[in-house]
Parts: sequence; structure tokens; C-alpha cells
Amino acid sequence: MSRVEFWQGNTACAEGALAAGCRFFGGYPITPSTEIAEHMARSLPKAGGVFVQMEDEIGGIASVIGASWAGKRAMTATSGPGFSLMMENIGFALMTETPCVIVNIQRGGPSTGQPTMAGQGDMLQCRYGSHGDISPIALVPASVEEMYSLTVHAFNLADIYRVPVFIMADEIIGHMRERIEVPDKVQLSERKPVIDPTHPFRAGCDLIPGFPTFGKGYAVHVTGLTHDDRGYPCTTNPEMHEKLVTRLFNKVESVRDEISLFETINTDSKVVFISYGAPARAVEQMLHDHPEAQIGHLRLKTVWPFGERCLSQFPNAEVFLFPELNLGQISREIERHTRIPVISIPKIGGNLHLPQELWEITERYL
Amino acid sequence: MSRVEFWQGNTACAEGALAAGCRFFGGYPITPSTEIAEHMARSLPKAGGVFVQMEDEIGGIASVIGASWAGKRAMTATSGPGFSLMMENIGFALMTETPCVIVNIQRGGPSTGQPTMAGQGDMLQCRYGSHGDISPIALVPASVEEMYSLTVHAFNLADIYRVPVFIMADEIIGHMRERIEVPDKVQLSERKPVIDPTHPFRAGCDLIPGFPTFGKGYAVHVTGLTHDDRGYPCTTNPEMHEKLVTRLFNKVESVRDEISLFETINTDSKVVFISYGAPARAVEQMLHDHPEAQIGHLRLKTVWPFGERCLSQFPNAEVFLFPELNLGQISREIERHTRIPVISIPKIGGNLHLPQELWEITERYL
Amino acid sequence: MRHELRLSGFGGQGIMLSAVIIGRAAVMYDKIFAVQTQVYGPEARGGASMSAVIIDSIPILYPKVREPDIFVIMSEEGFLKYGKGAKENSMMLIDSSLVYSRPGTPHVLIPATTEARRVFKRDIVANIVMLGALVKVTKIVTPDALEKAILDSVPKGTEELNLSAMKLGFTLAGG
Amino acid sequence: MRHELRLSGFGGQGIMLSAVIIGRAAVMYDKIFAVQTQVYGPEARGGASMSAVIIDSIPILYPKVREPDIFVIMSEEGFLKYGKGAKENSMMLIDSSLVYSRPGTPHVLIPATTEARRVFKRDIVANIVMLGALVKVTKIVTPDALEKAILDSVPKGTEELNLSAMKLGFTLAGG
Amino acid sequence: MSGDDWLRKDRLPHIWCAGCGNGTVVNCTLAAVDEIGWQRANTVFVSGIGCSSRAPGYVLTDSLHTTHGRAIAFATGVKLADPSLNVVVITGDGDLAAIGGNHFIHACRRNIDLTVICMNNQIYGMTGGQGSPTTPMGKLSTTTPFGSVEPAFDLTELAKAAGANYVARWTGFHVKELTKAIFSGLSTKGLAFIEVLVQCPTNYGRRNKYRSVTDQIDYMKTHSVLKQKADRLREEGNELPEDTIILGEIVKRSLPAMGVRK
Amino acid sequence: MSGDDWLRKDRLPHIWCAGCGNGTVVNCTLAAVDEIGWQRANTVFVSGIGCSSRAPGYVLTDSLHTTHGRAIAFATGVKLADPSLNVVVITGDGDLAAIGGNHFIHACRRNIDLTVICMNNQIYGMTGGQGSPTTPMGKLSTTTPFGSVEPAFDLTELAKAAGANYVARWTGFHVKELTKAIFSGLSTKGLAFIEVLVQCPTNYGRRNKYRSVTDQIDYMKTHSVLKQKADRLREEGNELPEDTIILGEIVKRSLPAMGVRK
Amino acid sequence: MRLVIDEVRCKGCNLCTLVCPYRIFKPGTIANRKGILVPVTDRPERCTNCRLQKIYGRTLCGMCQMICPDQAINWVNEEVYEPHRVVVED
Amino acid sequence: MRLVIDEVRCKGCNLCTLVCPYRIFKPGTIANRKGILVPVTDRPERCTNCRLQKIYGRTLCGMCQMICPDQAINWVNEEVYEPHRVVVED
Ligand SMILES: Cc1ncc(C[n+]2csc(CCOP(=O)(O)OP(=O)(O)O)c2C)c(N)n1
Ligand SMILES: Cc1ncc(C[n+]2csc(CCOP(=O)(O)OP(=O)(O)O)c2C)c(N)n1
Ligand code: SF4
Ligand code: SF4
Ligand code: SF4
Ligand code: SF4
Ligand code: SF4
Ligand code: SF4
Ligand SMILES: [Mg+2]
Ligand SMILES: [Mg+2]
Repeated sequence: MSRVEFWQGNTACAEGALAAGCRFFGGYPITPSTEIAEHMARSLPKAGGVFVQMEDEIGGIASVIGASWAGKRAMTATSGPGFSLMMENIGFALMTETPCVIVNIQRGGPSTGQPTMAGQGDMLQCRYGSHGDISPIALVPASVEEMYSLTVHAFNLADIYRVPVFIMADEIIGHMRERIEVPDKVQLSERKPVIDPTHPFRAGCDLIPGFPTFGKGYAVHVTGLTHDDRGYPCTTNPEMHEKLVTRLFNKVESVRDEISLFETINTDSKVVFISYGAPARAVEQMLHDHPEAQIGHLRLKTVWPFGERCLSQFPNAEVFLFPELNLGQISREIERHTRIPVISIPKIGGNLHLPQELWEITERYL
Repeated sequence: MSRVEFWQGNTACAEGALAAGCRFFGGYPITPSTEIAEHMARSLPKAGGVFVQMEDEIGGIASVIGASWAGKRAMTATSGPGFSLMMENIGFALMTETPCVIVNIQRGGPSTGQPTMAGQGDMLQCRYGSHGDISPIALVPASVEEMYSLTVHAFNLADIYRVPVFIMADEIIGHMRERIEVPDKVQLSERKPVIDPTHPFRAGCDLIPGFPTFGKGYAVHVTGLTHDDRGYPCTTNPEMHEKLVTRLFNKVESVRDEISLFETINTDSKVVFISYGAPARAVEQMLHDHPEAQIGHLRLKTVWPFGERCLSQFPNAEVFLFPELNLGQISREIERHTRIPVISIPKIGGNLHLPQELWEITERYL
Repeated sequence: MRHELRLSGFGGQGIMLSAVIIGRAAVMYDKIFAVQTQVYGPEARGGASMSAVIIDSIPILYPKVREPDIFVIMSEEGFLKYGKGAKENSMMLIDSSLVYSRPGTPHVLIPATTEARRVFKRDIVANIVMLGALVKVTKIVTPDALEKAILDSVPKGTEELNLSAMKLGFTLAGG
Repeated sequence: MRHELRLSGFGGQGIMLSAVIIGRAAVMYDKIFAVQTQVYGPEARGGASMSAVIIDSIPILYPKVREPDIFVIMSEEGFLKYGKGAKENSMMLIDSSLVYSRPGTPHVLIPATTEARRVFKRDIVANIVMLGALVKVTKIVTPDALEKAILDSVPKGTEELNLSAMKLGFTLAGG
Repeated sequence: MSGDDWLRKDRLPHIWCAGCGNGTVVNCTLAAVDEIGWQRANTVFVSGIGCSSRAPGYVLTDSLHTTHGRAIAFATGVKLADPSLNVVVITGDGDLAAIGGNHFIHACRRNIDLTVICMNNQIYGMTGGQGSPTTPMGKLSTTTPFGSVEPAFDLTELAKAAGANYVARWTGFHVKELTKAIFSGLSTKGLAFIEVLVQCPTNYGRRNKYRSVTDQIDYMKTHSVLKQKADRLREEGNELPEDTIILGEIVKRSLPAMGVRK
Repeated sequence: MSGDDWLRKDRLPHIWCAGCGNGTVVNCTLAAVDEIGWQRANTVFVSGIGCSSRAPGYVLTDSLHTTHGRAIAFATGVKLADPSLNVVVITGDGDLAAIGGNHFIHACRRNIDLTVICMNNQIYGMTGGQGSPTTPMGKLSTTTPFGSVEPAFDLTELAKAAGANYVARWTGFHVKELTKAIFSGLSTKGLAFIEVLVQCPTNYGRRNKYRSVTDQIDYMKTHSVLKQKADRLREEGNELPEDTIILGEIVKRSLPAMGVRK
Repeated sequence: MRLVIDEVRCKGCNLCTLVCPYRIFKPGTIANRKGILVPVTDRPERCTNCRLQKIYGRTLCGMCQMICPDQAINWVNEEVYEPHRVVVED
Repeated sequence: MRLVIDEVRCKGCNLCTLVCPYRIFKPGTIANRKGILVPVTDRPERCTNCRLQKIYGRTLCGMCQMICPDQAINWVNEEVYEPHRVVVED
């Protein structure tokens, strides 16, 4: 069962979080993500949860991590400048394996840039923005419906893999209103139980340790320092560091093909578009307007970890065309994985690629 | 003329800054960069400059940007956690084209990680860590001597291109002491003069506008918002944003081969090492220990912008071997530019690759 | 049946709300598809606010309005910024109480603000008057759907007022 | 002539300073090459501190000590952590006042701390005593260079004391 | 008023809403700056992000519109690097006291020679009306839809406890007094902090049942008491109503200061 | 002392230097926590980064060792998400008042039900002795080689101005009084802030001519005055020497608080 | 001196109507092209600024100008309108 | 009850020597293997804690234990040494 709504993307994101059992929101207002906070401020108290507007984004993500350890599904939402401020504590969440969801409704950067215009300029930042070697998960919704469903999914991934999961939407998807079928119930995962309480950070062969929620008697020590299986600092032992950080990296990277979600159209095409977020809508429109051309389309719903398997879905591909609302960020990643030319179609400033514009570029390759 | 000293890398960095005319340091202590701040605290007052220990790294970089607009050559120094905190204001410096130098003495990350151990885990962060599309300059010293000379160079590049320039050293180079020949005089560049005071942000064909120092009557408005040539906000005009951000990006990217510094050895080799920072010393030792093997070596002194021309110095290369103190960060960039296999030799935890270890790997490819 | 609708006026007139009501009417009650977008941005405060709705019987892929065929214009600046370039065979509804210019393209004049003030002593419902007129003229959604969507969207206690405004719009548009 | 030297003791003994003095002596006065490194890390506080120096007549490429051939050990923990695995043909200088263990490899016992206390009433110069002994035994730098480097490095007003300590070291090492 | 010469006239009208109090504070600030005789060429305005922080963009001097909350830290760099510059920071309650609270108290502690003017509209105006650290308890905002449950800061008390040399509070209605207070602030060696309560009809007033701008001004008029009087009343054992706005000079002293021109 | 049961004995000896006052504060804290009857399973210790912030790593409860300066923000999340947990924050002067100053004043403003214990050694111990916002003027550190020129914070005044319900100051010598103050803090609904002056022989004492730990303790003993006495002396018109350390309860009140267990 | 409201700048907030001791500003009733009701001035010659500024060489009163958040109130020198000035000074 | 200094934990700071009203702790003179001068106890049976804790069932004095930053001072129950206890209780 489901019901139809006419929601804004940001509303759908907040409602998805609530449906996923999110009961803590800590954040700081910033355009164009603010509607998420505002929706949570209204809804969480009614759902028995807690909304807190912190003094800044650093505090926002800190409170979310704290709440997660207290056993709550917890999230924050922000945009570029706030995202930049969160980078240190995002690293802490990765190092301490704290499940949480961080929504970035991307606007035009760098700096304060264009607060009300759409961009996808933070796609590499979410991968590389915190110091040290990290590997988070990032999802990219392209519709109001996906703002809902991918948010639910983000909470599940966060709990399963014990990592921060990013929703890397853009202002267009966050602010537009459209039809959404809201399911009555969503599927929820749980955090793994602790196996060996004396070694709470010891992981099995899935590389993921159980979660020792605060208040349950585990007396767990959680630190952002390099730590051993007990959670105790051990900062000058190279082997221990290598073991820990490699595990943190691999627990996500080794299952990247499982985590990575994508949709394909016309997989036997020679000309293949790759896209995510709002530009995917332009590509879809173009494909719709030119059914005769049989153009391929790979729409990414997960960008990080990047599961290169998605590229092999297009065995005949001779060129990848990749419109992004940035100067070609994920195109750079694709270039690493293929010998086929990757043509970046960058667009910044807030406008979305026009289907017509994409068609004109396509024609050159047909 | 020159004199010989036995200096720590961090001392050489601070002395390089002083020689380059740096007269403002704003920062916040963090291992393993603190010696730079401490040296500046002692030396700047004597040189007629100002040292200020700010309340955090955000304030540190902010004060440096402010000082730069007040006409001073200005710098800060930090390590991973502090670097993460600076990301927002680094974006501001890029957007407002503020010359400044930011030193990151890299330690083991992510998070608080290993405060006293060496790492190179922030190499992609310095490129992608701030939101939006940015293109800063990053230099990587591999000796105490280069801690000095590249710091001087960093100030020159910052002033010439009006960008923040990073010194991405590592704990090993920052903390080790070795012989350095200190020149009596260093070559200094200047900021370009303002051409059209009514359009202070209008750039010529080099894409770099002149610098309207505060207090000189320009009445310049400096904003991190998207702005026009006068410096006035104009945040909803896509064309203006595109023009601005593309210029900021291209003023560095279009001259990347000029900016990029590197050293080559045995350019006709089939097996070629690429390295930067401390691992370069391991590679050099290995080459020294095995002169018969005629192994190639490309040592990067500039990593960003990445000038791919350096790769073509090795026309016979069949494999690139790339030891880094991270999980293979710059290797990822190399993969974009070549079809030759790039073998990443990652090492994390604080130890430096052993020459012997590198040799064993090399042997597989000889 | 794709229609691209653009609404413009100044801040406080309820332009955004109007767009949402139309979208809601289409999606929730006419069971078709709609996408609503709008211009944010501080510049919109003093100047012209703009919102857009696409309506279609099939799912909407491209979410941005490319060439509107229907306009609702409620301020002079809104006309200059968002209405002037209207394409030939488009239809424009103009609040003639506030907009002085007229396009060379088909248009209908609705003195919404004056009439709202006269009839209800409340300028604020002028946008609903315009909506009534819009639906009457263009039939992009059914009057029934419009009514339900208005009832969903307006503050408690103002339902009657707003429905009367809608009906006034029907009337002014010659209904 | 490459030598790899490792010094260890506990915090406050001046292990780091010793290493710097040796490096300085080599580079600034003997005009050869040296690289000095050390272990930072909070664990070093209570436990053993360690510093290392490489000395060579040609530029030093690899900056880390791989297999030290000379040791200066000034605490029991330092011995256990950094001295125990000394390679066969290495030389170890041991402050016999503080270190109980003895290696199976060549070593010289210098009661540096006891003698520093006895002669100067200042434990703190034990490290300089050890340096004197080190140079006497291994000749990695010239005594002249050592003397100059010590004068460069010690606090004003303590020059005489430190030079006497150095000479005491020479003597204790059989000079 | 020759304060007018200090305006970037080519940028007017400004982006502030009709009736927004920010413009009034700009008038008073420029009048004071003009009166004290500062030159445009050696005066710098610095701000963060927010409606209020747009002010320097309308002032015809070197002006630095920085990142949210960081204005004072940038200004610290400007002032220390060149103490011959006169530096004024314009900020909002969110910019200064939410995200920027730390730079604020540290600048007060250092007592650095800046004048900090906070346009306190008790709300985040720019982002559409979220609660701020100065939103009074019980008041409505988009993030306090059931009334704020967090106590509000008294910014002047904070500035005082942190060490500022000059601290005052006025409202956007008290234009003469405000101008004088800013003048005193500019003359003070060390940190001067002037809090100005201003109306934000769009995002605060509207939600908190002020039907018009003038209503809100009326409220400020009728609920404010001069500090001297408030002190006297309290000494006499009277309790002031919770929502009393205390106006006037809160502190004036000459503790050691940093960055003062030599 | 059964506070001993609260220790992670497998991690002792701890990393603190000989004579460092931090260990003493841990003793007093655990004694108070034990006395008030909290259970290990529902008590959480939170800290930032610094020597002082290592304390939770030695306490056998759930413990969250966070990023530099952010302890209180993390603790806010823990406490609001599950008010049935008792949350104690242990922090240093740098952690709390330099980088973490904003979270500190905001927690005081919100008056959130935490107990914050600051081990104030007036220096950055962990990073080797840089000046902190509480380093007294004129004192030496590696970044104030010519003596600090910046005024120092009075942390208790800040906490008070920001709105905390309980504020006290003691030293690492006054173990009984400190234990009592922490006990009062734990009992307080709302934010309790206890500042403890502690000796850092390695990085503060050594540079500022305290020849031994006991010298520094002596200094604290001889330069401190009880608040009541200080108030009385001041009322009588006496000026207290600049370097007087005021000890005791600075504030105890019951303003509205957040996150209190229901 | 003559009192003028700059229609380009005025946003119709009516703050000027609140502060003038002579009640020289009255809320406007007719919207201009931007939809703004610019106040109308009622016998502005009563304004102390208009009357005495030239004589004393400094701003008198000036409350309306000071509070006008849109920098819309100004006095213009009317050198060319000498007679006017005389009238105003009546 | 018997007063013990845990040599593994003690770092020789001498704070205990400062606070004991009975001057039971004296600065150590011989360094242990870690180079630490652990204080020596001088007739610890004079300690109020040793003497009366068992009787009153609560900590008496305890200043040394409380101030010892290294958690090195403890009282151990000596069930096996019954006679000792009697002596101490003298
Ligand atoms: C790091 C960061 N976080 C959030 C924002 C979004 N933001 C812009 S202005 C503002 C609040 C401004 O409030 P205030 O300082 O009171 O100014 P006002 O608009 O009320 O004058 C916020 C949260 C931002 N620009 N940067
Ligand atoms: C973001 C960040 N900046 C700087 C540091 C380095 N750092 C670690 S501890 C510390 C100071 C600690 O001072 P304080 O809180 O007083 O603790 P203490 O060591 O004196 O007990 C600093 C600056 C860090 N870890 N993270
Ligand atoms: S939103 Fe409020 S503060 Fe911002 S300009 Fe409008 S009235 Fe002023
Ligand atoms: S450095 Fe200072 S604060 Fe840190 S452990 Fe040592 S004595 Fe304590
Ligand atoms: S105060 Fe200024 S903006 Fe407001 S109505 Fe009067 S003239 Fe117009
Ligand atoms: S200057 Fe004074 S008297 Fe003249 S119009 Fe303005 S408020 Fe009225
Ligand atoms: S106080 Fe504790 S650590 Fe210090 S000397 Fe006494 S027993 Fe040892
Ligand atoms: S408990 Fe008291 S009396 Fe007993 S040894 Fe300790 S300080 Fe002395
Ligand atoms: Mg505000
Ligand atoms: Mg400290």
C-alpha cells in the first residue's frame, strides 16, 4: 500500500528519515537544505524524537554522532559551507565507525558562491574532504521519490556498514515538488550485535564489528585515535594503524559492487550517457525525445564507493558522455576505470543542462 | 653566498617564510606542525611582523586571509584535523583570490589518528576538500632544503596567481634535521598592480586580476559570494558564476605545466618510480643502491595542479611504481593520464618504505 | 497535454503558494503529473518572485520549464522579468490592477487585486482570484481539483474566504 | 663511513639534545652529512625516548635508521625497547648507573649519571658525559666539532659545566 | 548627513526587506564614522554571512564579506597586520553568537581594537527565519514551531564577562543614542561591542504577531529601560519583567588592549 | 575508595607525566560519581583532545574521546538522545576555552544537563606547552616566548554570563572541596561547570620557574582565596592582587534546563 | 533645502511617519509601479531641517533620515530655486 | 588494612609527601628500574585510614590517596594477616 503526495524533495528526505526510524536531528540551517531541518523540527517531537539546532555545523554533526552512540538513528542536513565545516567530525565518524546520515543539498560553490542555485560541486569533497584515507558511502537521488527511498536506504547502509552515509542531492531535486508514492512501510536493517564485549572493535570476516550502544553496560571506549580491538588508543604502532585503517577502507571498498546502485537503459549502445542527480532528468528527457537514437544511459544512484562493474554493463560503449553540475568531478573517477573516452559535459552556475543541448552533443558521436 | 645549517624541516619552513617576507602568522598548535608556529612566535616580532595564536584553525586561516588583504605575506601551519577545519575558509581564499600559504605537516589519519606519525593522507583533500570546483596549488618538499626553498616558492606562486598555496609535507620531512645550505637572498615576486580600480576583479588574458590592497583607497568589496568584476555579489546569474569559477579554475589549470615542478632520473627506463615527499628518499636510496638497474624516477615537487607533461618524460615507461604514505592517492590521479599500469605501493601507519622493500617490488618488473 | 506554467509577482503575493496549489490539484486530485519549481535568491525579495509548474498526463522527466505556454503575471516587474518574452501562442493572465504593460501575445486581464480589495477587503487573496481565472481560462486542472487543493493549502479559518476568491476568479474570467 | 646511531633513555635526560649535538657537530664543523630523527608520541613520556642520527661523508638519502651500528643507552626501558636487538658487530655505550641489562654485543659501560652527580652534583649533564664517551670510543665526529656543537646548543651560563662533562666522558671512556 | 558619502550608491536600493531595521543601523554607523573623522581609505568594514552581514557591501570603503560567523577572525588579521586601519565589524545575532560565538568571546578577551556592531533581529533572517541564540524563549520561528525552549544569550553580559572594553545596547529606534554609542565604540581603544535590536518584519515580526513594522518598533520603545534606571529599580527591590530590554552603556573600561594603532 | 572500581585498571599507569594534576581530578571525579550512586552502565564520560581529555580513557564506563574542542557538542547529542544517561564531560583549558569555546557557552546557555569538568593547567599540555586562553598575562609558553600579551579568560565568569546553573572553581590541591563541588555539579539539573586549576609540571611549571610540582601546589595554596572572603574584602574596599585565585561556588541557581531526565 | 523621498529607494515601511515630530510624513495610499506605497509629505516646509539647516550649517532633527532604513530621505540643495528657499524659510 | 604504594603506578611526584598530616610519606632516595624515586612510608601504622577504616567502615582522611595523581596509593585488606591487623589496630 502507498499514498500519493505532492512533496518537495527536502520534505521527502525528512519523511524518509522519519520512516526509517530517525529520531535525532542535529544541525544548523543553510540554504537550500533548511526545509529538512524545519520539517524535522515540526515532526520529531511528535514522533518522540529530538530536534536540536546546534550552534554550528561542527556541533550539528558532533551531536548526531553522540546521539548515534546513544542508540538513535540520527541525521543532519547541510549544504557546501556547512559540509566543509563538518569534515573533521566526518573523519571521526569514519574512524569510530559511527552510523549516521548526512544530507548535502548542493548549491553553487566554491565558498558562499550561489546559495540558492543548484550545483554538484561537492561530489569529490564527500569522498576526499576529510584528512586521511577514508571511504564513505554516497547516494545521489534524482527525484523526489528517491529523496525518500534513498534516505531510508542510507540509514540502512549506515547501520549495516557502520559508516556515515551521504545523500548528495542538489538544489533542483531538493527544492522541486513532484508526485511521490509514499509506501506505508519501509524495510529496515539493524546494527550488528556485539560478539565479544571485551573487544568491541574486533570485526569478523565482513570487517564490521557489532555496535556497543552506550548505556548497555559495554563500557566501551570510543576514540578517534588509532585504536586496537578493545578501542584503546595505540597511536605509535604502525601495524595496528595499518590494520585498522585498511579494515575501515576495505569494509566498504571490498563490497562496492554490492553497495553500488544504478539503472541502465539501452545497454548495447555505442554512445552512453552517465549521470546522477538532476542532470539525469535532462538525459532521460533527451532519450525520451529521441527514442530512435537508442542512446545508452547509466544512471548512478551510488557514487561512492564507485562500483566500476556498472561500466561493464555497456559492452559496446565507444564513448561515455557525462553531464554534471560541476567541472567534471565524477568524470575524473570514470577515467580511472576505462580506456573509452569520457566526455565531461560540465555546467555550473545553477542552470540544468537542456535536453536539446545534450542532443546536440550526442549527435556528434552518433 | 650561503651558509650551512643543521635544521629541522619545520625550522627551515619557518625560516623560508621569513626570508620570503612573510610578516604574519595566524594559527593554532597541532602536532607535528607546531614547531613552525613556535619559530614564528619567536622570530616574527623581531622582524617587525605579527604572530597570533588564534582560538582555532578556522580563526587561524581567517586571520591569515585578513592579513593578506591588509597587504602582508601571511601563512598558517597545521596538520590533518586542523586542515579539515580550514576547508571552508580555504574555499573563501580561492573564491576571493587571496594569496596565502598553508602548510600541512601530514600525520597519520583519518581523525585524530596518529598525531606523531608520518602520513601523506591529505593529498586529495588539499585538492578536493573544500566544496565547489576549486584548483589550488600544492607543493611537496622531500628534504629540509626544500622545506625552505619550496616555502619561498609558495609565497611567490601565491602572489603571482592569487591563490592559497599548500605545502603538503609529511611528519618525516617536517621533523627530521639535516644539512641545509641557506641562501643569503631569495628571489621574490610581487602581486600584480590593479589596472582598473572600478573593476578590481577584472582579469587580463593571464586570468589574474591585480591586487587592490586594503588601505590604498580602492574601496574594494571582497566577497565569497559569486561576484562580478567590480566584486559585487551577483548570485543568481548563471553566466556570471560560470565566468568567474571557470576563470578561477583555469588561471591555475591552464598553466599547470608551468607551475608543475619535478625532477627526473633515467628517463629512458622501462620501470619508473613516481614519488614525492619522504618516500622519494626511499626511492633515491634504492636507485643509489642499485645503479646497475637503471630505474627511472619522477619526483614530483608540485602535485597540484598536476602537470601530466611530467609523465611523457618517460617515453619507454612500461610501468609506474608509486610508493605513497597513503592508500594510493596521487596514483589515482596518474591513472587518469596514462594507459601504462600504475602500481600503487601504499604504506600507512608511520613507517617509511624501506629501500629494500621497494627493490623487491622493482625486481618483479625488471 | 504538457503545459508549462509560469507565475510571477512580488514577494508576499503568494505566488509560490499558487504554484503549489496548481501542482497539488493536478497530482492529488486530477491524478496526473506535475512538477513545481521556483526561484529562491535574496534578489527576489525586493524584485520579482517567480514560480513554475509543469503539468502532464505522463511522468515528467525534465523538471525545469523551458518555454512556458501559460503565464500568470501579478506585478509590473514580474512582467518585465518573466513575462515579456512570452512565445507567440501562449496565454497570459494579467492582474490588471498591478501590471501596466501588455504583451503582444494572447492575454486576459483580471483586476484581481482591486477586486479582492473591493469584495473581500483583503488584497492577500488576489492570488487565489488569479488561480480561479487561470483554471477557468486554461483548464489545466479541473475546478474540483483546484478547490480541493486550495482547501488543503490555506490557513485554517480562511477556507470560505479563499473559495469565494476562487469563484470570483471564475467570474472575472468570464465564467 | 656511514654510521647509524641510536640514542635512548627516559624523558628529561636530554636524549634529543644529544642527538642534535652529534648531528650539528658532523654537519657544521666536520663538514660531513647527518640526519637526525626521533620518536615523538605521548607514550614516550613515561617510557623510553629515542633519537637517531645517521652520519655519512656523502649526502644521506634514506633518512631513517635501518640497522644502527652505534647505541647510546641511558635507561633500562630504553635498553629493552631499543637496545636489545643490537646487531652483532655494533657498539653500545651504556650508562651503567641506570641500565641493569647488558647486551651480548660489544659495549662500553659508562657510569655517566653517577659520575655526573658525584662530580658536578647535576644528573642533567649525564647525557653530555655520554657524548664525550661516545666520541672517544667511536670517533664518529671529531672532539673539536663536538665541543663546538655543545657550546652552540647548551643554555647560556652552562658552557663550562658542559665542557667539563664532555671531558669527563672522554676520561670515563678511557681517554 | 555626509554619512551618505560613505554609501555605494550604485548598489542602492539594497536587498533588505521593507521595514527591515538593518538600514537604520547603517545610517547610524556611517554617521558615527563620519563624525569621528575617519577616512574612507583607511577604514575597513568586515562582516560574515546573513542579511545584516550584507551591510559592508553598501559601504564605500574596503569591505570584506567573509564566511558565516568568522568576520571577527578575519578582522583580527586585518587589524593586527595593519593597525593603522580602522576596522568595523558588522554582524548578526546568528553570525556573531551562533556559529561565530567563539571568535566573539576571544576578540573580547584579547580586547582587540575593533568595533563590533551586531544587528540583533533575534532570528536568522537570511535563511528564512530559524531560531537564533537570541530568540527569546517561547517565540516562534521555523525551527521553534512550538515556541523556543532554549534560553537566549544576553550578548552584552557575554562581552563583558569575556573582557571587552566597551559594551552597549540600543535599538533601531534609538537612532541618536545609537549613533552616540557607536561613536563611543569607535573612540574606544580595545574591543567595542554595540548590540542593536532591530526589527525583521519578514521573518520575526510576521511569525510573532507584530502586524506591522511600526508595531514592533512600538514594542521596543515600550519594553526598554535605561540601564541606570533598571539598576536603580533593582536596587530598590523591584523585579523587572522578564522581557525588559536594558539599554545604554553596559561597560566602559580601559583594560589592556591589542592591535591599537601606535 | 570505591572510585577505584571505576578505573580501567588494565590501562594504568596512565600517560600523564609525574606530578601532573590530572590524575588527582580523576580521583575526585570518580569519588563524587561513586558517592552520588550513579551506575557504570548509565554513566558516560566524554572528552575532546588534550592530556586532560585522555581521562575518560581510564574510566570504566562508556566513554567518548572525540575531536579537539567538540566534547560538549558530542555530549549534547548523547544526553538529548538518551536523557537517562548521566553525562560528564572532561576537558582542558585549550579544549574547552580555545577551540571549544563556542560549544561551551552554548551548552551553558541551553543549560543542558551535563557536568563539565575543566582541568585548567593554563597551557596546552599535549602539544608541548603553547599558550592557552587561560595562560596569565606575562607567563611564558612556547608561543609566548616573551610573556603572554593576551588577557586570560575567567572561565567561571563566562559560564555564569552564558547561563550555567552551577559554577565553581577549585584546585588540584583542594581534593575534598573539589570532590564536594563535583558532587554538587552532578546533582544540579542543568549545566554544572567546575574549573580545576591543575599543575602541569612538564610544560607550564618548568617554563614558569616552578622548580617542582610541590612548588606549584604551594603557589596555588598561597594565592587562592575563598569567594566569600574575596567578596567581603572587595566590599570593604580592598583590592585583591591581580593573581588571586578565587575559589568556591561562583553560581548556584535553577534556571530552566534542557535534557533533564524525566 | 528641500525634503525629498527617493522613490527608487523607498520601500514604504512608514518608519518615517512614526518619528517625525511634525507628522510631516503620511502613509501613502497609491501604489507605485513596484507596488510600493511611498509616504506623502504634508507641508514639508515645517521641517526643522528644511528651515534651519542652511542657517546653522548642521543637521537639525534628522530623525526621519536617520531611521529611514532605505536611505530614501534626503535634503537637496536648491541653489537654482532661490525664491523657493526664501519661501521655505518663512 | 595496610597502606601500599603501587610501584608500577607511582611516578615519584611526592604529592603524597605534601598532604599527609602525619608525614607518613618521605621522598624516596633510591631510583627503581624505571628511574623513579618512589616515596617511602614512615611508620604507616600511624595513618588514620589504616587504623580506623575497618572500624568505621568509611574512608578517614584519605588525602594522600585522593591527591595521588597516579592512583598508586591504596589500602589492602589483609585477611590472611589477621595478627597484623590486630597490631595495626593497637
Ligand atoms: C557555514 C554556514 N552555515 C550556514 C550558513 C547559512 N546561513 C546564512 S546566513 C545565516 C544566518 C544569519 O543569521 P544572522 O547572523 O542573525 O543574520 P540575519 O540574516 O538575521 O541578519 C545562516 C545560517 C552559511 N552561509 N554558512
Ligand atoms: C583540530 C585540532 N587542532 C589542534 C589539535 C592539537 N591539539 C591537541 S591537544 C591540544 C591542546 C590541548 O590543550 P588542553 O585542552 O588545555 O589540554 P592539556 O593537554 O593541557 O590537558 C591541541 C592544540 C588537534 N588535535 N585538533
Ligand atoms: S529577512 Fe528580516 S533581516 Fe533579512 S532583510 Fe528581511 S527583514 Fe531584514
Ligand atoms: S604535559 Fe602537562 S598536562 Fe600533559 S601529562 Fe604532562 S604534566 Fe600533565
Ligand atoms: S522610512 Fe524611508 S523607506 Fe520607509 S517609508 Fe519612509 S521614506 Fe520610505
Ligand atoms: S528632519 Fe525631523 S522634522 Fe524634518 S521631516 Fe525629518 S523627522 Fe520631520
Ligand atoms: S603521590 Fe602517588 S605518584 Fe606521587 S609520589 Fe606519592 S605515591 Fe607516588
Ligand atoms: S590517609 Fe591521611 S593519614 Fe593516612 S597516609 Fe594518607 S594522608 Fe596520611
Ligand atoms: Mg539575525
Ligand atoms: Mg591545558
